Amino acid sequence: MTSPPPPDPEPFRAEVREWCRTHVPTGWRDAQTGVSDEEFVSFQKQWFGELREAGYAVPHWPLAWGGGLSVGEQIVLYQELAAHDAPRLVLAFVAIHHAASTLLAAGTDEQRARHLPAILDGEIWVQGFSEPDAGSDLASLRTAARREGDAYVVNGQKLWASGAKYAGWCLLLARTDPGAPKRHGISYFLLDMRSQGVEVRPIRQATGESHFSEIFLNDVEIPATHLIGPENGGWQVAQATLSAERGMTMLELAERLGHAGFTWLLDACRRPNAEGLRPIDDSLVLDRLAGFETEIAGLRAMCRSLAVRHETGHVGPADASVVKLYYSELLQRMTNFGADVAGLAGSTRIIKPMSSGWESGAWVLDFIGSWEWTIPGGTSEIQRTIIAERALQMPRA
Amino acid sequence: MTSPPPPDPEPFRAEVREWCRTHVPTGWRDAQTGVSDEEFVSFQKQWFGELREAGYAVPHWPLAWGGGLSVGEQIVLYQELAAHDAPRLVLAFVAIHHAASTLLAAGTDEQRARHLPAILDGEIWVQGFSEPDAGSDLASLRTAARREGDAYVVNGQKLWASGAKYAGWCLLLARTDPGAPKRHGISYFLLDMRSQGVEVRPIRQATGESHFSEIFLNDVEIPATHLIGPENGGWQVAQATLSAERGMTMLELAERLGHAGFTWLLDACRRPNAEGLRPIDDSLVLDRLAGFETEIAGLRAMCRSLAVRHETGHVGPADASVVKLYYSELLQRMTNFGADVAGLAGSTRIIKPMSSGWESGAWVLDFIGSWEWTIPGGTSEIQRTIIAERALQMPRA
Amino acid sequence: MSSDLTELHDELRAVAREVLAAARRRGADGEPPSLDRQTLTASGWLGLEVPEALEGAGATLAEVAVVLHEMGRAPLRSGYLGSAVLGVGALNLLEPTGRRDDLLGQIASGAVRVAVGLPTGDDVVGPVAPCYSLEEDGRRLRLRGRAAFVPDATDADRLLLLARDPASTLVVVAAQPTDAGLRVAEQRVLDLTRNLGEIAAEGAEVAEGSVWRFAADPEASARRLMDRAALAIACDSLGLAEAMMEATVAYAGVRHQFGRPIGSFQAVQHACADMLVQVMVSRELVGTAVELLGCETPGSGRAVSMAKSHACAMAVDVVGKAMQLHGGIGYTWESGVHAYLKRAVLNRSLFGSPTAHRKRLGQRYLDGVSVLSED
Amino acid sequence: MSSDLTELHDELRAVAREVLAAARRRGADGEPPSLDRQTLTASGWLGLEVPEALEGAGATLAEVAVVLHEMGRAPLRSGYLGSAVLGVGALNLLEPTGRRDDLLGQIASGAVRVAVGLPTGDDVVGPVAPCYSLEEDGRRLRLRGRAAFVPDATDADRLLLLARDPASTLVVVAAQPTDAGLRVAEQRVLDLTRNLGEIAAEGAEVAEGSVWRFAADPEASARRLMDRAALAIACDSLGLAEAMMEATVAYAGVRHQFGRPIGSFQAVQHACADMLVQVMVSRELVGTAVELLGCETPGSGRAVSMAKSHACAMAVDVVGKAMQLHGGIGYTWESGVHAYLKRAVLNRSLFGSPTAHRKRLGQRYLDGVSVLSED
Repeated sequence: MTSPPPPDPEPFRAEVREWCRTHVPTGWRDAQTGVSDEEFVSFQKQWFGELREAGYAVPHWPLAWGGGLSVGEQIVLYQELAAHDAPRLVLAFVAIHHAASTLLAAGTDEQRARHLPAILDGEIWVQGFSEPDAGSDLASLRTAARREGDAYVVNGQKLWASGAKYAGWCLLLARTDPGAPKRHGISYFLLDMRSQGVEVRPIRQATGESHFSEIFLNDVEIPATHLIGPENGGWQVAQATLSAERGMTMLELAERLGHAGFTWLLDACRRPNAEGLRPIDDSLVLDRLAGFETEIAGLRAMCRSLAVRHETGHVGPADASVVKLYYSELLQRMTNFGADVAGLAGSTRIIKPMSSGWESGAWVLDFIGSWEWTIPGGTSEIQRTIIAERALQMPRA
Repeated sequence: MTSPPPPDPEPFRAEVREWCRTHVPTGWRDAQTGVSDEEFVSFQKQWFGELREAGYAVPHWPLAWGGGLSVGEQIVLYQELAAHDAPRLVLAFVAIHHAASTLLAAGTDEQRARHLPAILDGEIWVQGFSEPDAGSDLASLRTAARREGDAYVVNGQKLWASGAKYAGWCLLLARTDPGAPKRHGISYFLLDMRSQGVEVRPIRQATGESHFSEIFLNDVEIPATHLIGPENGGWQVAQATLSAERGMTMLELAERLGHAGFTWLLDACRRPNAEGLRPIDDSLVLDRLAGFETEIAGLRAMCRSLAVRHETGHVGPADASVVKLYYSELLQRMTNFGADVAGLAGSTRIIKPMSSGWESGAWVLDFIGSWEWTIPGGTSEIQRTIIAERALQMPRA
Repeated sequence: MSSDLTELHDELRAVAREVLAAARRRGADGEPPSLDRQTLTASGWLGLEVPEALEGAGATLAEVAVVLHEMGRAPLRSGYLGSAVLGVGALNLLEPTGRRDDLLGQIASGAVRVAVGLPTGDDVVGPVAPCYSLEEDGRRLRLRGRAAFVPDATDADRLLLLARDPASTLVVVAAQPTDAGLRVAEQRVLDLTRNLGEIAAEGAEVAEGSVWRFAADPEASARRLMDRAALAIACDSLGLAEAMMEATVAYAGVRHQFGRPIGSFQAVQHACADMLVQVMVSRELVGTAVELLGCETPGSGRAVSMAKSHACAMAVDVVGKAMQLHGGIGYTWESGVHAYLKRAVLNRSLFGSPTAHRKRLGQRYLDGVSVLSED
Repeated sequence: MSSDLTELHDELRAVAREVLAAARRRGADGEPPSLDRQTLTASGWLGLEVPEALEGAGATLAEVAVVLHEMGRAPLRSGYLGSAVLGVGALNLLEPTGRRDDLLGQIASGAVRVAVGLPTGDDVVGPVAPCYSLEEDGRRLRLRGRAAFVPDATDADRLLLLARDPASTLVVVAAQPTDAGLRVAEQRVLDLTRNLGEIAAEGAEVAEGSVWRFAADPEASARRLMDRAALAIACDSLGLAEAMMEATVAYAGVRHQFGRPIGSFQAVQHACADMLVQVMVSRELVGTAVELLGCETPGSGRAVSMAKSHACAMAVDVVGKAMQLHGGIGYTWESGVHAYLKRAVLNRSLFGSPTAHRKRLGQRYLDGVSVLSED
C-alpha cells in the first residue's frame, strides 16, 4: 500500500448530503408499492436521470465517459445515498455495472462509443449467462452460436435473466466451439433483444414477483461485430468482469443494510406485540440486535477495505466471494430474525415496494427474497469452494 | 412392530431405586478427584463388583452368561443409575460392550468360555483399531499379521487405545492379506497384552489426562486360536459389532446429560458472578437453558426409541450415527455454554474426577473433553457422510 | 404402541397421503390450494375424536396427529384445523350438554364448520388471557373482544369463542358469524395455504344457552386447548420439514452439475444429514407431546412447549435449506418450495413463537421447582 | 494508513513473529511456555507507548496491537499485558508527575514489572465499579478490596490499583506487593500461557504520594482503561484464531485419508472458508476499534465492545473447529491446539464476556439514542 492518503472526503460528503436532502423523493416507498411495470420503469428512469445530472449515476466509470469519482468519493456517495434511503438503481444495474465493465475491459472503440452513452441515456441491459442445466456449473452452458457469413446464428435457452422484460440489450454467453473443452469454446456477445427469434417469458419467483425471465433464442442472428473479446475467449472475459463490480455494489448494499435495514429491525423490535410487550425490552432480543449491529459493522468495514484495495490493486483472489457470502447469509439471518420478531403481523405484509433493496421491512417477504442472494451469482456452496481453493489454496477435489 | 407391549417396568424401577439409594457411594466425585491410577482402578473394580452382584453389570448379555434384562429393564436401569449419579464403568466399558458383543457374535465356544466369565471377573480390554495413518479411513490400516505355523506374527502401531495401560487383552485388527483390496485383507484377533513385544505408551490429551495410549507391536506372536471370525473377514466382524453397543450406551450417556449435566448447568446459572448477578435472571440465559433441556429431551427420547428398535430389529442403517452425532455436538454446545456462563471461575477447575462421564461441572475441561466424542469413533464429518449415504441413500461421491 | 394401533396409523397415514396429494394436484392455477369440503367430509377425519355415540370414530389425538402431519406434508386449505382439531377439542373439554353433543355430531358429519376464537400469539405462560369478555347488560350478556389470526374463521358456520364471564371464569361462547355485533373478516397472509381471520365482537348479544362451561378446571382446560392448538402446528411443521427433506434428497439425486449428481457433493450430503437429524429429534418431541397431551398426563404442557419450539424453528431451517439446495429451481413459484417456507414461517409464530414457548420452560427454573422430578 | 506506518508495522510484525516463535520452541517440557524477561526487554515492546522523552518509543496503540496480535499467534507468558498494555496505558491516563514518569521509564527499560488491579469480569457498562476503595483512618488512608484474575500479578514489582477515594473519585493507588496488608496470590487456571492472580488489600496503609489522579474525567478515563484491556484481549483472540486457521489449512494439505489430502474434501474446505470469513470480519472490527480507541474518538467504546464480543466468541469457534479438523492429532497435548483453545476460552471471559459487551451495545437501543448518528 504505497498510495498517498486519500483527500479529505468531508467537503464532498457535505455536497452529497445537501443534494440528497433536496432530491431524494419523499414517500417513494409507499408510492412504489403495488405499482405497474410501466410506473416502475418510469420512476427508475427519472431517478437515474437525476443522479446522472448530479454526476452520481456512474461514479465508477472513467472520467471521459461521465464518471471519474475517486474510490473515497464513491464510498461517501453510497454511504449518503443509503443514509438518506434513496431508491436503488435496480433497472440500470446490469447496464452500468456488468455491461459497462465488460465494454471497458474488452470492447472495441466502436462498441464503447455505441453503448456507453446509450447506457447513460437509459439503455437497459440484461445478463444472459445461466441455463437450465448450467447454473452452478456455468461452464457447461449449451446455447450454441454458429458462424454464418458476417453473423452468428444462436439457438438455446437462458434462465434467471433479471429484468429481461425491460431490456434492450443482452450480455450473452454462447458456445462457438462445441468440440473444445468446456471453458474454451465459449464466446461473449452483445445481443439486441429486439432481434428476430428472441422470446422472453417471465418466471414467477418465490416472493410472487417476476423480476426474472427465461430467454428463448431461436435462430437469432447476431452480427459478428457484436462479438466482444476474441471468439472462444468469452469465458475469460466473463470471469474478468463478473466480480469487477462487486466492490462498490457490495458496499452500497452493506450500507443499506446498516441504515434502513437495521433501523427497521429496531422499529420492529420496538413495536408492541399482541400481548402488549415490546420485544426490545427482552434482553434476548437486545443481544440479537447487538450481534447484528456488530456483524453489519464488520461487513461495512470489510466492504470499505475491499473498495480501497480495488483502487490499489491489492484485491485477493476470493475477496468478492467472501463479501458476497457474508452479506447474503447475514441478510438471510437478519430478515429471518425480523420475521420472527414481527410475528403473525409480519405475514400480513404481502407486497413490498419496487425500487427497494433486499430489505424493506416486509420481513417475511424480505426473508424469502434473501435466497435471491444466497443462490444466484454462485450459490453459497460455490462461494465457499472458491474461497477455499483460491484464497486458502486448498487442494482441489 | 409386532412385539407385545413390554411388561410394566415400575416394580423393577422401584427395585433399582432402592439399590441405588443403598449402594451408590456418596461423595465419590470428590474422592475420585486427583487420585492415582491405582486408586482409580481399585474403585472401578469395586463398583463393577457391586453392580455384578446386583445383576446390573452386564444387563445386555444373554441370561446364560450373567445378563438377561429386557430392553425395557435396561432402560430403567440406566435411567436410575443416571438419576442417582452413580459412577460410570469406564474401565470395564470395552470389555463388557465391544469385547463381549464381538465374542457373542463371532467367537468360538472356547473363546466365549475363556473370556466372558473372565470379563465378569474384572478382565480389562482395550480396542486396537486406529493407527497413525488410519483414523477416519480405518480400512487403510497397516499393522501386519503374518501366519507362521500355529501363530501369527504381528508388527505395527496402534493409536487411540483407550485404557491400554490397564488392559489385559486387546481387540486387534491387523492386515493378513496385503494384496487384497483394503477391506478384504483384514483379520480380527484377541491379543494378550502381556505377550512379548507389546509396548504401551500413554498419550497426553488436550485435557492433560492420559486415557489413551499408543500400542507398539514388535514381532508379537498371537496363537491362531485367538483369531476371531474367519481369516481376512475381520472388517465385517468389526463393522457388525462396532455399533452394536451404541443403543444402550448412548441411552446411558443421554440420561446422564439430562440428569447430572443439566443440573450442573442450572447450578452454574444460579451462581452469582463477580458482579453479584445470577445468569439465570437473564432471559437470554433462560432461553438457552430451555433450548438445551428441549434438545436433551429429544436426545433421550431418540435413544429410548433406538433401544426399543434394537430389540425389535428395526434399527435403521445410520441410527447409531445419528445418535452419536447429535449427542456429541449437543455435549459440545452445552459444555461450551457452561464454560461461558461459568466465566473466569470456570477456568480455575483444572482437574476433574475420575470415573465420571463427559460432564463433570468443570466446564472448560468438559468442553475440551467433548472433542473426545466428536473425533474418535468416526468424526462428525464421517458420521454425516454415513447418514447421507446409508439412511438417505444419497449417491456416493 | 400396540401393533393394532400401529397398523391403524399406517393405514390412516397412507390414505391421507394419497388423498392430500391428489387434492394438491387438482389445485387450480391462481386459486389457493385447498381440499374440497366433500373430500374432507368423506375422509372421516373430521369426526376422529368425536365419540362413537355421536357418530364419530371415537379415536384419539394420536390419530388426529397423523392427519395433521400429513397435512403439513401437503399444505392445503381445508378447515380441518378449525373444525376437527380446535372445535372438537374445545367441545370435548366442555360439560356434556345436548347442544354440545349436537354440534360434535354436526362437525363429524361435515354439516357444520367451526372456528375457535383463541389467543393465537405468544400467550403461552401464566393465566390465560382470552380475547373476549362477557358483560352484563341488564338480564342479557354481551360479548366484547377481538381474536386475530383465527384459523378457518371466514368459512365457519359456528364460532366458539373463549371468554371470561362476568365472574371472571373462563367459558366458551357459542355464536353464529351472522349474529348482530359480530364481524368476521379474512386476514390475508403470505401463506396461501392457511385461511386466517379476525373475529370481532362489539357488544354482541349472547343468546340464551350459548355460554358453555368447561367440565373440569376452566383455567387448566383452556390452557390445554391452547396447548392442543400449539401442538397441532408442531405436527404440521414436522410434516413440512419431512416432505421438504425428502424432496431435497430426491432432487439432489437427479440434478447434475459438474458431471455428477449434486447429491454426491459432501456439502449437499452433510446438509441433508443435518436435516434428517433435526427432523428425527423433532419427531421424538412431537410424538412425546402427542402421547402426554392425549393422556392428560401432568407435564404435558412442558412437552408441548418443547415440541412446538423445536419443530417450528426446525422447519424454517430445514425448508430454508431445502430452498437453498434446490438452487434456482427452488426459488421459482412453480417448484412450490416457497409455499412450504411461508407456511413454516407462519407456523413459527402461530400459537406461540419458539421464544415464547421456551420462556414457559424457563419459568420453571426460576420457580425453583425441581426440573428433574417431572421426568 | 500511510505507507511509512504500514512498513513499520510489517517490520514490527515480522520481528515479533520470529522472536515469539523462537521462544515457543525453547519452551521446556512441563514448564508453562514463556517469553523470558531479557528477550522481552530487548525487544523494545515494553516502551512502545512510553513517550520518547522517557526513553520510550513514543509509538501508539496501533503498534501495541500488532504485538498483541502476534502474542495471540504464539501464546506465552510474558508480563507484556500487565506492564506494557495495562501499566503504561494506566499511567498515560494519569496526571503527569515525577513518580509517574519515573515508573513509565522503568517499565520501558524493563527494570520494573507492573500489574494493574482492575475489574476483570463483566463490568463493562454503566459506572465503573472498581475493586478497591480508600478509607480514611485518621490522617492515613487505608486500602480495602480484592481484584481477581489480574494479569501478571504475581510477577509484578509494582501494583497500580484502581480505587474510589473517600470522595468517591476514581484514582489509581500505587503499591508494592510487599506492602503490609497486601496479598498477591496466583490463581491457577487451565490456560498455562496466562499468569493470573488475586491482589487482596486488607486495610493496607497507603504511602504518602501514592494516590495518583487521572488527568481527565476519572470515570471516562477508567472506562477507557478497561476498554483498552478488553481490546487487548480481542487482538489476542484474533491472533489465536488466525494462527489456528493457518495451521488447519496447512495440516489439511498434508494429512491424507481415503487416498486424498483431507483438504480436498468439501466438508473441510467449507469449514476452512467459514473460518477465513469469520477471521476477516473480526480483523475489521478489531482494526476499527484500535483506530478509534487510539484517537480518543467518541464511539470508541462501542467499537471496542463490537471487537471484543466478536473476536472472542469467534476465536473459540475457530480454534474449536481447528481441533476438530486436526482429528485425533488435534486432541493430543503435543499438537498444542489445546493451548490455543484454553486461551481462547479464557479470553472470552476476561474483561467482559461477549454477552456483557453486547449488553453494552444493546443499552443504546433502549436509551433511544439514534444509533446511526454515531456512525
